[in-house]
Amino acid sequence: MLNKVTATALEAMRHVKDGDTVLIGGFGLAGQPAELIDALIERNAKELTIVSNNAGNGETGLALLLKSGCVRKIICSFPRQHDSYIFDALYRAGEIELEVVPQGTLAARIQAGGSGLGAVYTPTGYGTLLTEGKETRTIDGVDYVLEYPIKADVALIKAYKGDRWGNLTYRKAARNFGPIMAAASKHTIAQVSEVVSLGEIDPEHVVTPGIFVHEVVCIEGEAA
Amino acid sequence: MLNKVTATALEAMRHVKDGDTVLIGGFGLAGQPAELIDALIERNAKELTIVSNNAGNGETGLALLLKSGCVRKIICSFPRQHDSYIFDALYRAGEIELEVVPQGTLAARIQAGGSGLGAVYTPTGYGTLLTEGKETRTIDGVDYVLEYPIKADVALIKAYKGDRWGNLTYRKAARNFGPIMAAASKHTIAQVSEVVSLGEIDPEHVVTPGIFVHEVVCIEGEAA
Amino acid sequence: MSEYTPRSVDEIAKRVAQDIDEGMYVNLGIGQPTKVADFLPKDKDIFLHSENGVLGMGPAPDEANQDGDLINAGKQYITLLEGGSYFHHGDSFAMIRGGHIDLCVLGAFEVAENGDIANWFLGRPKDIPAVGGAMDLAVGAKKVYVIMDHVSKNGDPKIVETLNLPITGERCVNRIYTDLAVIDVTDDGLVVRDMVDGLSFEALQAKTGATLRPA
Amino acid sequence: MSEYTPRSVDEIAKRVAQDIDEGMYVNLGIGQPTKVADFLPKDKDIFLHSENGVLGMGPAPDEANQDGDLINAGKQYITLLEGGSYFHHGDSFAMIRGGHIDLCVLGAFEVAENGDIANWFLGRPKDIPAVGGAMDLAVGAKKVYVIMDHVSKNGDPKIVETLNLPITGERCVNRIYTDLAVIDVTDDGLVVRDMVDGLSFEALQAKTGATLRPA
Repeated sequence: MLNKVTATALEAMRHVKDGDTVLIGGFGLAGQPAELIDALIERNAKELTIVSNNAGNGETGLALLLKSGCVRKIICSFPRQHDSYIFDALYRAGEIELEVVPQGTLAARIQAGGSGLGAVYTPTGYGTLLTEGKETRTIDGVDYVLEYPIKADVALIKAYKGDRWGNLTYRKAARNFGPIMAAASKHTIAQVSEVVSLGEIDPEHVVTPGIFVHEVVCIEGEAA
Repeated sequence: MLNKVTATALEAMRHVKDGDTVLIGGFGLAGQPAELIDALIERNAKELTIVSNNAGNGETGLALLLKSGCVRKIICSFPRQHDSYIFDALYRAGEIELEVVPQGTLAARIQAGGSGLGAVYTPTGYGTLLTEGKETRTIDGVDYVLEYPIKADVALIKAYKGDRWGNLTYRKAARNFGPIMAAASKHTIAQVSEVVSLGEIDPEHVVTPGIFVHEVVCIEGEAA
Repeated sequence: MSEYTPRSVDEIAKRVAQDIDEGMYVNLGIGQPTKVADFLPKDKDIFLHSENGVLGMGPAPDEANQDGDLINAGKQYITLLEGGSYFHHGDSFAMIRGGHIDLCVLGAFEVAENGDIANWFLGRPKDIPAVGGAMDLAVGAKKVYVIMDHVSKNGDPKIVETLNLPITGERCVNRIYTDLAVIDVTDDGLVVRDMVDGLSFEALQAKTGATLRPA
Repeated sequence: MSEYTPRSVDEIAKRVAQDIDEGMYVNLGIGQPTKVADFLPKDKDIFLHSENGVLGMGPAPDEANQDGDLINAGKQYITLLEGGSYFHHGDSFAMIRGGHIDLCVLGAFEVAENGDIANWFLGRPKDIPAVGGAMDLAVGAKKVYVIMDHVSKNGDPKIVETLNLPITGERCVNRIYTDLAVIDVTDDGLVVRDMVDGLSFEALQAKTGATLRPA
């Protein structure tokens, strides 16, 4: 009997190594796997590259991870927020490397990583600072930029319900990057509000099939 | 009040023109929009390019469409089946053009069409007859073929439940190409077994959001 | 010089809302464009899309119904209409990049006469770059409308011959709504569709960094 | 020459099933590979994937429970296990092409000593080309096992130095299960893992179009 449910968030971090690329779900705080990030901080692996839409808020979650000194580089679409002062300070001090990627290109690169494409031509960002030096091509009269996949060692995502085979559902707009990050990572860890019996999630309603998920951690008292 | 529900399948075909590219959902008979295809035959537009996984079975649906003489070319992954004799005869008589595309490349090209990518590098088919003459590239030690998007004028798909905003669910493995074809077409027509009230499909369970669907046709007595 | 009153933020939003038809799929950018939602006709089905995976956004909830999992791209609490749906970021940007969004309304720092838009980065030494979905929306939406002040706080024109600031997207703006006028970007240049009462064409031209044409 | 009995279709399928571990995501090709499902241990969770958007396939239904919407890639009626799921073709081939399928078992016309496989098209003048998911599975699955007869009906070797038939995928086969032997494709060439009782290595080599090595 296969059981992907792992008892604690910290235990789930045992595979994270120095230098890993880690995808972290969430858009702002919605869908940010806060408890998994706390465990990643405790794991204390160094020189991580983090891929996430934002660069953390206030003094929680992703912001705390940056503060912990474990992160060498962050790839994101929108690092600057009203309460992203931890990132802002690290960036201005030259203590963290930043790669800004248009949000849809970030999604497309993650999807390419998960689906085995070698590269994709996207129209987004053509002619802008963010694609300087990148290969371009005009196809049917439209200008495109060649963008390469993002693949990761580990993904940390927040889902809603999960089962022992790793099937996941999400809650409202907290779905955001979860499903595509799960597919682009060698080892995907999902925190869920509830572990349900096999079959309790209708097969028509599974959003992330278990094939993309390696560990499920139940975070108590976190339900909506 | 916007209502995408169209009374009859034939009425939904009013936009189909000679020379159109038409995506038709289904894998074998599962998910094949038989009643919409019947209406397309009645519409009698000529010189169509059809994109579908197969090339029809027996004397129904897609096979009948081919027999009607409306189709100039078919793009598919698996034309030859035990009961695809209509296609087989047309092909051997040189009366239909065939483009065979690996099934995953067919999906990837349709997805590229729906998501605005200019082209994608896929490893599938590299070094084979099916990619002869296509541009290739080695990326990180893997050989890829450059494949271009498939975009269509019309898509005909079979869903399960639909509402007046065009939101759709599917039934089991009849989902197959429906969601990705809906997104790759200027005008998507979905046949459904049931039209439900707005909000009756849980927003978490919508598989194809209405933005990708232009007309919904209810086929009576077709429920599972 | 004649007397005129610039349009207020609400008046501009209302003016944009008048140009949105039933059945359109619309993405309203962060900030001033978000206000357009308040003026959309209640009796028409207009679909609001948010980059973070929401279609069919409804009005802001009262405090008791705020849900941290239900926010828009500006990270404000929202509601979902009956008939709305949730989806992941891949699908959300397929909608944008794939040309499925009929209209996007964006704020801007500058718009050039050829429709180039700058709205993501001022590029000053202390600035941290952050783009979000701006570049996707600029190139992906079928139509891009811009809301901005006609001139900067210093009085400099924000409608210009060529951009001074880092570009977001090339030749993508179709119409500009300012506190003074509504201007179409056409193949024949900038065409003034309407102006606030009491403002002369010449006065508007004087506040504009590119050549205007009357409609 | 010693006496031996070639493995039956069922025996080959059973032999393959022995090499499939709990927790593996497996795609079984159309035809003979589909038989492997019958010999998988019932007490282990092994996940069967079908290209047409099914994960967690169960055994064939009885006639009363056949459902036209629930078929496998070979268009046979199937069932779904508790914990299974449905998804669209884009996601299904993302699983394949993206390297998420641990093992694919395919039939083949020929396999070359470098792991090249030919299994989609005989290329005779009267043949109609049809590939389905074969090329995706060949390049995408983490491991590719082949089930085939050791020699053709004419007695020609099907394991060859270089393919005679149109290729499906380059250097992708990891192991070959024939009616006579199990052979690994390694960087050091073809290595015989086991043979049917009574067959000598020399006799096996004589029926093989490429050089074999003992394990």
